[in-house]
Amino acid sequence: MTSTTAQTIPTTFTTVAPDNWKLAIVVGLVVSLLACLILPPNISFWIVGAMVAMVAMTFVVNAYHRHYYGGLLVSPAIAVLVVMNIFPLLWSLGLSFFAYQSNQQTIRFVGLANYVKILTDDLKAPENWANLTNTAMFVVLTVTAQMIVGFLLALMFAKQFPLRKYLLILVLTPMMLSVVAVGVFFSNYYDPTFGLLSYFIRLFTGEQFILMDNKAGAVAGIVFADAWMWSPFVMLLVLAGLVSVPKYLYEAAAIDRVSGWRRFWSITFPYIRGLLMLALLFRTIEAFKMADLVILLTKGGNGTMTISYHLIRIANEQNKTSEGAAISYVMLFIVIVLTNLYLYIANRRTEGA
Amino acid sequence: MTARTKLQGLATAAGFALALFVGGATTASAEDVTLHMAGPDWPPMRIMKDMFDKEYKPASGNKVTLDIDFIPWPDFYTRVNASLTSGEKKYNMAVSDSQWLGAFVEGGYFRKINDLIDADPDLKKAMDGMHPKVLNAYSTYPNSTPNFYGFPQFPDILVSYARKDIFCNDEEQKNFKAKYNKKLPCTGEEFDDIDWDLFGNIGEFFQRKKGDMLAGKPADDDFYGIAFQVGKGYDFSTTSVHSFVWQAGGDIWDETKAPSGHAEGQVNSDVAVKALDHMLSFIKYMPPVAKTGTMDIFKSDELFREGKVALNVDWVGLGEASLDPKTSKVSDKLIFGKAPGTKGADGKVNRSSQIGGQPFVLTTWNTDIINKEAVGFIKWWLSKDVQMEYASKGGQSAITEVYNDPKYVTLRPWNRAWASQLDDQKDMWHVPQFFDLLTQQQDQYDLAITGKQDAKTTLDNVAKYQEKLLTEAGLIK
Amino acid sequence: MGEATSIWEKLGFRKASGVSEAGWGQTLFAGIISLIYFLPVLLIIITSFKLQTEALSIPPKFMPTNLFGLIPDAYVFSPTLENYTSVFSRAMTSGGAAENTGFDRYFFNSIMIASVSVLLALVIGTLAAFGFSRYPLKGNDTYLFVILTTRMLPAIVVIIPVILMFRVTGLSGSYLGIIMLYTAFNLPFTIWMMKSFFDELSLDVEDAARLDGSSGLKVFFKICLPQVLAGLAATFVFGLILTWNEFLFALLLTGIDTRTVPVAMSQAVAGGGIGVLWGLLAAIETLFLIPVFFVTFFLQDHLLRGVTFGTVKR
Amino acid sequence: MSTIELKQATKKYGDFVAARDVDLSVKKGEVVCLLGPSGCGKTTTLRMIAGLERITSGEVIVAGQRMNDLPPEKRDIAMVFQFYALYPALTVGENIAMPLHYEKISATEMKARVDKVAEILHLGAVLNRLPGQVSEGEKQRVAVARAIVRDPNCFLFDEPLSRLDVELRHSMRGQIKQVLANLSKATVIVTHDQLEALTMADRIAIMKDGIIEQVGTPHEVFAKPANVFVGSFIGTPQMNLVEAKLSKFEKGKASINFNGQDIEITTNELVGKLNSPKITIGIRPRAFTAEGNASTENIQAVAELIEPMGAETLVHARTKGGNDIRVVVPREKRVKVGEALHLRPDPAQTHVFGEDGKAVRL
Repeated sequence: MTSTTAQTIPTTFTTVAPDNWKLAIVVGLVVSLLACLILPPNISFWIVGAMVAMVAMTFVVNAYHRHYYGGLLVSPAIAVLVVMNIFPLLWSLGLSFFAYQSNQQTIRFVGLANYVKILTDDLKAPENWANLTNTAMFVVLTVTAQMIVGFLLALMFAKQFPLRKYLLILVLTPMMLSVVAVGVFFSNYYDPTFGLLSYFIRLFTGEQFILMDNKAGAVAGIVFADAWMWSPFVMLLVLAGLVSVPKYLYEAAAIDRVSGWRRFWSITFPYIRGLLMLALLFRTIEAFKMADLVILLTKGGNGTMTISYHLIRIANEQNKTSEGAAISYVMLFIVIVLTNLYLYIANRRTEGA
Repeated sequence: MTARTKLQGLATAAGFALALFVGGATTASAEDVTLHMAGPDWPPMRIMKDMFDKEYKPASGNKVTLDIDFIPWPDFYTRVNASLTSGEKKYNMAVSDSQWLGAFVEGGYFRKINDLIDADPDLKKAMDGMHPKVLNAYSTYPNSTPNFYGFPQFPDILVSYARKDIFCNDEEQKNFKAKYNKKLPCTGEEFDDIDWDLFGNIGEFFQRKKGDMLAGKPADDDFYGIAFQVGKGYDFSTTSVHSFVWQAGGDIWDETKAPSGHAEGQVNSDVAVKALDHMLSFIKYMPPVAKTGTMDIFKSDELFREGKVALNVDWVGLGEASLDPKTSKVSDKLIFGKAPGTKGADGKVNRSSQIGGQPFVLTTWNTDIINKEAVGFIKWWLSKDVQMEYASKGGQSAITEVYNDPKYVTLRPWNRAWASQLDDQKDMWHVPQFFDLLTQQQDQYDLAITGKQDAKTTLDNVAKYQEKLLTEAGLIK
Repeated sequence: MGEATSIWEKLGFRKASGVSEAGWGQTLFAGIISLIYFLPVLLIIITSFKLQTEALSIPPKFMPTNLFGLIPDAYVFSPTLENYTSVFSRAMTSGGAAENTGFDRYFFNSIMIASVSVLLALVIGTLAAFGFSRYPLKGNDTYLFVILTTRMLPAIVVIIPVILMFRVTGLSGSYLGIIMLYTAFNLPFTIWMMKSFFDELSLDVEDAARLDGSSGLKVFFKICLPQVLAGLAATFVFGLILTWNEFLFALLLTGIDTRTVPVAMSQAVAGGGIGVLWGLLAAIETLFLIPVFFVTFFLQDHLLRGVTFGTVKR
Repeated sequence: MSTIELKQATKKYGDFVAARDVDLSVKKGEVVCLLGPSGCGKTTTLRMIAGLERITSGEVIVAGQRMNDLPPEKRDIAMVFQFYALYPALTVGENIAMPLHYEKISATEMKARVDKVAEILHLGAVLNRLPGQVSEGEKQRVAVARAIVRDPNCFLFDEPLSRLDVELRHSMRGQIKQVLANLSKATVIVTHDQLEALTMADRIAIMKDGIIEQVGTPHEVFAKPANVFVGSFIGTPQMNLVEAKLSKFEKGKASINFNGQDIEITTNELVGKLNSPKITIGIRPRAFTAEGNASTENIQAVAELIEPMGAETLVHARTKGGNDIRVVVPREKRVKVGEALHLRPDPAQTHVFGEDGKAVRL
């Protein structure tokens, strides 16, 4: 790694200096937290804003003092993320410790009560648990389907052949569609009276075919639509890996009489492993958030209710902001554990190899 | 509260200075008044806006603009709810389902209008001239108390949509008579008398496979007798279930009896269980999509317009599409009648039904001048001539002297059935827990509709949940 | 002797010269698979030329012409452009002249908001990615992961604070607000992608340039950036696709003037008191597909050349 | 039987002919270098032998078997690639073991063979590292190890030493030569470095524009270049090639008009029988003797640039007629810039090329 010649100005943690960002962060966090707890939102907003500005200032000054370009380069992104993403996230994290309904203008600190409620309440906990199980099922099924289909499609397009460019864009199209259109049109394709699926099956059975009247069918319908829409995403990443394998490695493998299977694992796979990981990571994150297709295809019926759709109902329709925030942070915890597990396994492999 | 408002004002001012693009703020001067309104993007709203722009002359002499944020129906609640609850204060007026009143009144977003009514005799007259059931449903919170909030925008009622070519076919008439010893209805008046038994007969009778004879011709596709809403989305099964329960003499948890009324024992009474079973018994005659739990008001309407169903029960608000040959294959073959009812032991048919449609309301942060101009606009809107014109263009009016006008029933083919059912209309809940109550029972009904659970278990689950929820909320003691 | 190769060659799956090329046989195979994959989209496009009453016909009407009597009439529809005109103008129910639906504005908004925010995210994110790649902080991976976690929560959770923030700052309904939000929305992916690209670059040239006294910025612009142009193109396309169809923030934070197509689109789904307007919805979706389709098509080569990061170092 | 034979082997890419009618045979235990400038078709020829390029016409025979239509994996050939083509995700040991999987031998035997090869090439210490973690020289040895771990029909090397620095290159040349000597297989090495070819090859095939210009032992191609190209390509400093006119041939002596200066050179009989007087004279820089006085048997020139090369000195001189010639003189002979030189070419090392560029030789 290149290192810039850093003239570090010795500051201890407690020194009040314009470039002591560590102190600024701690002070900023404490003040913001207090402000959020004590003051109404519209005042605490400005206080938190001022704190963010203060921390940002210290970073910039610090970076400037140390000729530390990394800090300067990163700061615009961090600023945008803090203001637009992290701040609202922390806000809703804070709300999860309150009894707060967005349509009522009262707020009360309740500690962990919301978490206790969603995890143990005799009416709510089983529902949340069932929704979480369904979500897990969708994550496993959709992500697996996307990885397999995307991978096979990528293999198909890995070689150069005439018109490849034009065929490839056809396969990429589904992910450019709006989810609303995909959901609405797939519900039409699955419709027993008007749907193509029913039409084709009826040619053989003579009966209208009802796909979505049982859990297996409803899940299959949703997974199919989702996998159809997002497999191209996986394909594109895998394909990029496949085409980046130098041709001479395959030539060497031919000379070395390496079998197809071994050639794939020893030569091709290492080139797509990182990309598969990225695809897996992003698709898993998105799959946890799956709600749109469920709403459009089944409204959560037939055992297809997901935690994310449940969250929309809780937080939007019923305005139970705090309860929604608590559920979503439990969900976030699960996603973080899972993605870290992915990354841990992936990193261990890379280092071990 | 006031200190907060002041700060919010300051904050907004700072926001002005910061951002170049500023939207949605109300600027009111003596001459120019803009009324910002949230409304669904559909014909009744567009007609209202069109009439306002072309015809409304404010008595005050101010220049009044009605700025409607047309929002597509499917996302209307999400948008309005987010705007109101976030404190955005963007709208001066908003269309609201009547059931949303409680949540937004309790939250302090919808303005109580008793003082405005009392201060303005004309407005009072207009409100008094409204059908009492509609007024209760659209305007009162708590339900049926003299606390007023809303004005009717589009009063919607369930009616029967039937196919003339099918029902009036001689062959079918003859065969039906032979099979059930009943007259197959053929005119609007005959449909007005329809009860669920006859409705069920029709459902059974008109189930045809592709190629079977239907009204003298081989059917080009599978055909079904009946359809009504039994979907999982929004209130698409609750509407039907409530009507069945009310007509059978049962009841839902009655908010007007709070806090002494209970859900347990009421919601899951034997009568209610029987009523739900009665409703479920019709699903087998409906197009197969009903079994998936997605038979909503739009699906049954679409099936009807595509000519797959003989008889559909749906809102009049969806009627225009049936009349338009561009969107309907049956536009020239329509009969409209009252929605079916339940024949009691005394031989009388009970047609109690869930009311649809929407009121519009004023919000609490409006300035006096905004309120003044809003009232001016509302008085104009509720006046007889304007309502009559609105009805002639495709709206509905709950003003007595309008719908009693002999001309009224001729304006739209369903108006006769519409007006004659006003007395039968009821509303479910206005309490803030509306969505909580609704989604839970929609989920439960869906289990029953898709055959996962029997009626008794379903209503027991609903009752148990409602009892707990409402007890916690202090509405049951 | 040599049959193993010849058969495949004769079928065109493998060209004699070169290991990674295939012939027309592969085109045929991939063509069939691609068309099947594309079929649902094709049906949407076909539907956009159908009248409402023909859109749901069974058997499906999929041909715009009977090809001189080759196709039975049951499968033939009469193509119309009416859906496309009614995307932009609608007849008033109460009579009078047709009025503008505002969709021209919505298309402009979508294009403007998506492209500006994706480009902005690209600029900010690329700078940050360079920073993360070349000047790693202590616990660099943790920061990167935290950035990623901002994508993990459903949008509905953060919507209340965001709306409030927008109201307080007056950003509600403005272009600036939604663009900044989308920029933040795109940053995690941009940073992760671009960092991986920078990680892949050889450091030799950069170090040489630094020794020659070039400043960090000069190294970035003159040496690093040109090498990752393909990566920028790839990230742009991914970002565009993800932003193009964003719905919830757009619904809640845009006004009637800044509304985007995905929000307005639901008007064709049970919006106007009629169920789904199949032809209209299909026409909106088809029109909405065109810009992103062509951007992807023209940047396709970069997509394939570009996304080669995080893999193997030689 | 380890032999390679190419008969009229031709490779075309559309209209472009990469290799034309290549005839080459390599005996068991023989090392043949394909030498030529870049783009001359030497790598194409190698790849035709390996099966990485399909041959357009002609025949490829390896170990007595016609291989035209066989894919590389069926030809049983070992090859070292120019950029080594090491599998980046596998350790050095796994890389070397890769060709052995085909033979379905036990893990112990595989390890034994890998270890043996690693010992020969001094790779024991890096067997568990990834290719990205070893030095350039080690990578090169891994590539060689991967080739010789097998017992193939023959060996092919594509520019094996091009990525190494001078010192490494020198030592690797020796090592490879030694290894190949022990293996006793037909071997083809592609290189553009004549020193490499001269030191490692039993025979050298010099290619240009897809055609083999000359095949011969290192001594042959140096001492008896078949044509102007071979003459100029082999040998450093480069052979002096001067266009001249044959005015008369008498008694084994040719009188040549050397750009304004007439000189007499002793040469062979065939020169007298040339149809055209236009010839090219090729004289190696070391084949001059500096004489005290001008005569008809030496070339008059003026030293223009002096380049000391250590043991010898390279002098760039300009003839009267304006030709530049390179002369190597012993270190002791101090030549100054501007000094007049009288250079007498050694008749035995003076090559006469006819108008068609071919050497005129008995």
